Amino acid sequence: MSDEPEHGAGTEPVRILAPDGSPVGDADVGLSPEELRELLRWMVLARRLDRECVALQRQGELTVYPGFEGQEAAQVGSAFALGQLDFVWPTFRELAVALVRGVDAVQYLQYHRGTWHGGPYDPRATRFGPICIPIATQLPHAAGYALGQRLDGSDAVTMAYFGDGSTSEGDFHEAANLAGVWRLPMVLFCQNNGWAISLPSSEQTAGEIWRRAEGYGFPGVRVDGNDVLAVHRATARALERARRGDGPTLIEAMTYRIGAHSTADDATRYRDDAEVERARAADPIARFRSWLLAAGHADDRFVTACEEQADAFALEVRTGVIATPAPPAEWMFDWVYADPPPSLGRQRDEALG
Amino acid sequence: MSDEPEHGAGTEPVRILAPDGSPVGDADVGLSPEELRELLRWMVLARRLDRECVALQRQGELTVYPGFEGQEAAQVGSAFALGQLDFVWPTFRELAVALVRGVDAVQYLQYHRGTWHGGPYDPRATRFGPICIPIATQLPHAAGYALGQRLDGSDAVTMAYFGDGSTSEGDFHEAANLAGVWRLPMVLFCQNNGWAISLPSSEQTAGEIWRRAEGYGFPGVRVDGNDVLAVHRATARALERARRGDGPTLIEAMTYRIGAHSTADDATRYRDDAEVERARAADPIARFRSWLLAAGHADDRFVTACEEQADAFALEVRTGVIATPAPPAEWMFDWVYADPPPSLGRQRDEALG
Amino acid sequence: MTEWTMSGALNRALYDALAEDPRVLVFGEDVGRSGGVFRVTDGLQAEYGEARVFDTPISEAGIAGAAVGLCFAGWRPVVEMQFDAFSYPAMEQVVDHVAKMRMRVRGRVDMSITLRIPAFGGIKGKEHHGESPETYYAHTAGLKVVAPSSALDAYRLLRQAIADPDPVIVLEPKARYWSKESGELASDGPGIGNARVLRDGENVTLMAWGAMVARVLDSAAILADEAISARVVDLRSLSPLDDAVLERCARETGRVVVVHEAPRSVGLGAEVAARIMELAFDHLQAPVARVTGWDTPYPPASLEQLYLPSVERICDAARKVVAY
Amino acid sequence: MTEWTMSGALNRALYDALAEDPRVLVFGEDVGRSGGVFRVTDGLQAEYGEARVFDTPISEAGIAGAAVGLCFAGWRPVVEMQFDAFSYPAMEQVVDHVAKMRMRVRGRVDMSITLRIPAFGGIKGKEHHGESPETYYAHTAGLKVVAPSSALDAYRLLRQAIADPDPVIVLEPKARYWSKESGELASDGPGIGNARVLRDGENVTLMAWGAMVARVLDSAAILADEAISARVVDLRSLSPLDDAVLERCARETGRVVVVHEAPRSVGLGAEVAARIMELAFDHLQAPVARVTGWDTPYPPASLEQLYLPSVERICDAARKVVAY
Ligand SMILES: Cc1ncc(C[n+]2csc(CCOP(=O)(O)OP(=O)(O)O)c2C)c(N)n1
Ligand SMILES: Cc1ncc(C[n+]2csc(CCOP(=O)(O)OP(=O)(O)O)c2C)c(N)n1
Ligand SMILES: [Mg+2]
Ligand SMILES: [Mg+2]
Repeated sequence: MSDEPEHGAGTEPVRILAPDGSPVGDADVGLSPEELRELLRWMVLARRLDRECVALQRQGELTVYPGFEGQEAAQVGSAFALGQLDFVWPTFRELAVALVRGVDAVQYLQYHRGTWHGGPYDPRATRFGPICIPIATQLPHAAGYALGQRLDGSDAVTMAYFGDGSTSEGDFHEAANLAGVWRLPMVLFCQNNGWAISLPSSEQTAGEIWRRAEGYGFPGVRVDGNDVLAVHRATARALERARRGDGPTLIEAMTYRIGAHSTADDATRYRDDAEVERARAADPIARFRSWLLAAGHADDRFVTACEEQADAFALEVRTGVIATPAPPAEWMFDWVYADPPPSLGRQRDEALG
Repeated sequence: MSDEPEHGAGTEPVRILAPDGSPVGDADVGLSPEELRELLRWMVLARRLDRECVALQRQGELTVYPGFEGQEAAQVGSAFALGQLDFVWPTFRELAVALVRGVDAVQYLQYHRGTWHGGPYDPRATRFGPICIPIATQLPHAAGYALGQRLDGSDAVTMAYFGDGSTSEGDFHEAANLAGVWRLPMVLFCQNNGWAISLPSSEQTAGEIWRRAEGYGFPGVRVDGNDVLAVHRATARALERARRGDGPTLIEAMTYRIGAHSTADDATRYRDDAEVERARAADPIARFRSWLLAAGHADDRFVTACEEQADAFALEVRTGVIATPAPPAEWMFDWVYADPPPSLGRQRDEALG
Repeated sequence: MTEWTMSGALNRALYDALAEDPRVLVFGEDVGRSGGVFRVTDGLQAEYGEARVFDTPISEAGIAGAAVGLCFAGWRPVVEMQFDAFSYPAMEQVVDHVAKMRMRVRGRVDMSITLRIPAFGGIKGKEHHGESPETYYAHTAGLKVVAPSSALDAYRLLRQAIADPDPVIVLEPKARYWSKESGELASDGPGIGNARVLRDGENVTLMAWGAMVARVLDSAAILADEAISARVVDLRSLSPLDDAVLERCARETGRVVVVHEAPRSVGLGAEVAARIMELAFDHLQAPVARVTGWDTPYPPASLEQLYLPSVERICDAARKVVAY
Repeated sequence: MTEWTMSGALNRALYDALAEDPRVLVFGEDVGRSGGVFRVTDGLQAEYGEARVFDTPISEAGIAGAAVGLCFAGWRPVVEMQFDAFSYPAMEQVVDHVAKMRMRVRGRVDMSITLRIPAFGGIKGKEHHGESPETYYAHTAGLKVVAPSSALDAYRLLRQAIADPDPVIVLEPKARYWSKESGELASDGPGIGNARVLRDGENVTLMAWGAMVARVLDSAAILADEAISARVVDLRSLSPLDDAVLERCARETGRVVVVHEAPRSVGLGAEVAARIMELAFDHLQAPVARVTGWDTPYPPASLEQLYLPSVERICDAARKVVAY
């Protein structure tokens, strides 16, 4: 398999599976049948958990929750291509990536439960950075991390996720430029899910996001983000390229945010149901499942087993989340500084009584 | 004359005059012989004044001064294309643009004399914005101004100047994206003078600056910034395009900063004399003068007159600058608010005794 | 008499300002089609069109900078930063240009920018959604900063901010968006620069702004039961501060507690305390007490009530100051 | 005994830190090849190579953000922001991430970032080259902020900042870069968090930091001729402040003048005054006086000496406080 990105393929996203699951490109992306089944399993698991989280929020067990239904292929396909030592810098919507990386879901969800900011999991152990809310600010972190890894002679690659809306921020630009000029071992993975809260991507920018790469001196590629095989292949190539020392790649995965921006958002205020229905018809899980079955890599029993496993997993996570108490009050003080000033100690005493 | 930018002309900058002054493209850029002579006159004037400013600084009459020798064609060629109502947002290095716009040089130089920040001249009357130091921050101002002009139904165009180094800042990016998505009547004019203080443009970005435009959904063009005719034509086309409502253009004018970054900078610490000598050989004034004489649009007498006029002008400016006193102390207080709070009044009394 | 939520009153202020002055523009992230994450801009685009009320890309620096340019073109931009912490990317534009531009151009251009920022904590928000940025802005010369505590005053302050020729940061206490107040909306009354005495009292003055005003009022009620008569001052104008009210209350009650959500160190409470010392030193019976957020990042939702000044902490401080 | 300029001492601190700890990196705009606009990084790239000492594009947010990522990879970034105002574009990264990240990851990653910023005024600089940004940083929980006043202490504080596991903002008084001090460089001695009493005195304490320390010392000498014995405290650690020294000096002299270049309102002087009131109210003989920059933008070069606290203003304030 060539590891050159399908650079310059143009506005039409790279695609392997048509929306109905029929192959339109070379479906051999270098994965074994077992690995292919894993892709489906992760996607089913992720969607099931995502829906559970929405329910948990409705029941008051989570604070605002940002769902990712519709983006399973983009997240799972890309995350599955990562090596053990590669490091992910996520936004707030990459729960599926976290799962694939092995981040404990209950720990991850403490962020949304309002029991800890950022990284209740260990970001260095999981190689999955803290959840990041300020738009695009994780991208310079990724650039710095990639530089640090290279200085250590590691061939690990740094993967940064971000949304279409994030590309309008200065931090996106500064990080992309650093990645280019320092030829960093880094993949910039944009999930263009059509919307940034209420702003459609057509009003976010007049350009095409993948084309930005050229201006920074590295390749960009647009893939069908609902085609898990295409996403996987594009990511694998970009990772290889970076590992080889040839620098960054910008991947724009065209996908869709089926749900609202978050559980606090009412998407009917700004978009048509018809658009959502069209997106549902292009469901990434159905597409891949249909191909997987047709290609004989899985059977109905496997699909059923995935779903049962997902149900069990969701229940387990639910139980874990509900059992998570508020953190000890003193943590508000104890983690601020490695070496806390005496005045903070006095405030601590004042607060804890 | 077509008013499409020579978009996609590629890495090789658009050029009309070769460094020796011989025409390599269509030299009819729509200017009359008189206007062509004006171009030379402004360039000679600007260089003479620039050198006078360096001298004034050495004599303690100006604080740090950022010279622009070598960039006369980029500045004069572009400024000369502007219409009366078009508005310029400069950096700190656009003295030649200011001259062409009719900004009073003594007023302009009060900035560098340390007697007033920003705009001692009236930016609305001169349609030349306040001198701007924080890199790239003038670009969002230009975008907002362009939007405001369009809302008023004006066909005036907003012109923003910036350097190669400025393109690494988030503000450049955010403004460019706004320009694109709002299709603003705006020209983004980059003087790539090879250096940002001590950083060569090759270490500023791995991309080509003119190529950035495509990622924002508008055309970009690279011109020989030492070829005043090429600069003028590219700018005129971009202005026309914007005036017509077709949105922004990014122009990258390839030029060279012959002097140090400023009078406080010692360029020998980071660059070779040989490079500077090569650049001197491509002098924009000599190039254009030689063509102008060869084409019969001017004669030696005109050239001599220009130089004499420039000497006289420099002397006049020198006298004016030296005569400029420190501003009244109360101005430190009186211009902060239209409606100053009483506490500031008390500080004013305290300060003025 | 109509009952107004603060969100509704702010919405109405924008509506009225847009109607009165054709040079007013409203823009920011999600303010148009969706009407803003707190509905403060609801319906404005439908009424005034996409030219005057519009959504922007996610570019806070670009937005603030564009507002500066719009002022040069003679417009009055009313800009929303979606949440407190999301105003930080615009800090360079605000500090270097919004605040300084009028001085730079010697008053030839008014920086008539209103920067609306849903601010402060208390809504169990995600991180970066509970910050109290007033110190950053109130320390920056050239800006004015206000923070309303009630619906009617929110209307008044926002109208005044928009009408003001100088840049005004309006910190809207998001925890109070749905609080209600009855009365007629009016833009006259106490202006920017004026504090308001909301409750009279003799033994101690409690000073606060934004969402803390409600807590301070609750505290005063409790203290009254203990025969401590607490005066309550809503500072509302954080820059400029109302020196006259600071001085008068400090002199008259001799004891002051200042309450805010921001971290204590170099919080605005320090300025209030320092000024009171300057203005009324000989009348002070006790040091000005500060009840504030801690010198820590704003904590996760489950700890926020331990971070925010509680009625208990406020009452305790008042008791100590009175007993001093 | 060697004579050191502050610039030279800082250069030496970087040199020694790079030598001692192979995880230290130095980067920023123009710090490599050219050695920095104030020569503080002169020769470092030649000695330690381009991998450890390097120039960056003009991207302050990107630089600060990259420093955060480098910490995750186990490095200790020492970053230069070229001038005070040019640290503002990085404000979001500094406030949201540099300051908060250690808490977010529960101490699993040290934010061992040193942010060097040539700061304060007094060099007849262009606009945006004379700002005093300490309020913004000292108010931000999670950061430490220091500002040396002399060459030897600059060496000490910079070494300590680099060794500190927490993020430290080092505000280098650019007006004092060429000031000289004789002695041996040492990184031990008063640490971050400690103020230094530079001159003893009984009638009043003058407190300052950075370039104002020299003016305060000059003032103390003048006051001595008038039989006013002024103690001089170099605060040096702006966050955390040295409460013990504040309290002791306020108690012992009963009168305090705090001096800074930043605008008065919500300047760090307000915090100093408020703390002193809290710590030593009963010992105060006069309100803490503030001699500061005005609540205006930093003015053009020709007016800057009217803006900066002068020896006259400092002496006047001291006399008034003593006569109070
Ligand atoms: C600096 C900053 N500005 C604004 C916000 C508020 N905000 C949260 S999510 C969001 C939209 C993000 O859009 P996109 O990058 O496309 O990601 P998506 O939500 O679609 O996954 C906005 C504006 C923020 N978090 N940070
Ligand atoms: C935000 C900001 N960061 C850093 C600086 C310091 N600085 C002044 S000029 C300059 C280089 C600018 O390079 P370029 O944009 O190429 O313009 P040129 O100086 O070459 O005209 C730098 C880094 C600044 N003025 N503003
Ligand atoms: Mg999106
Ligand atoms: Mg340049």
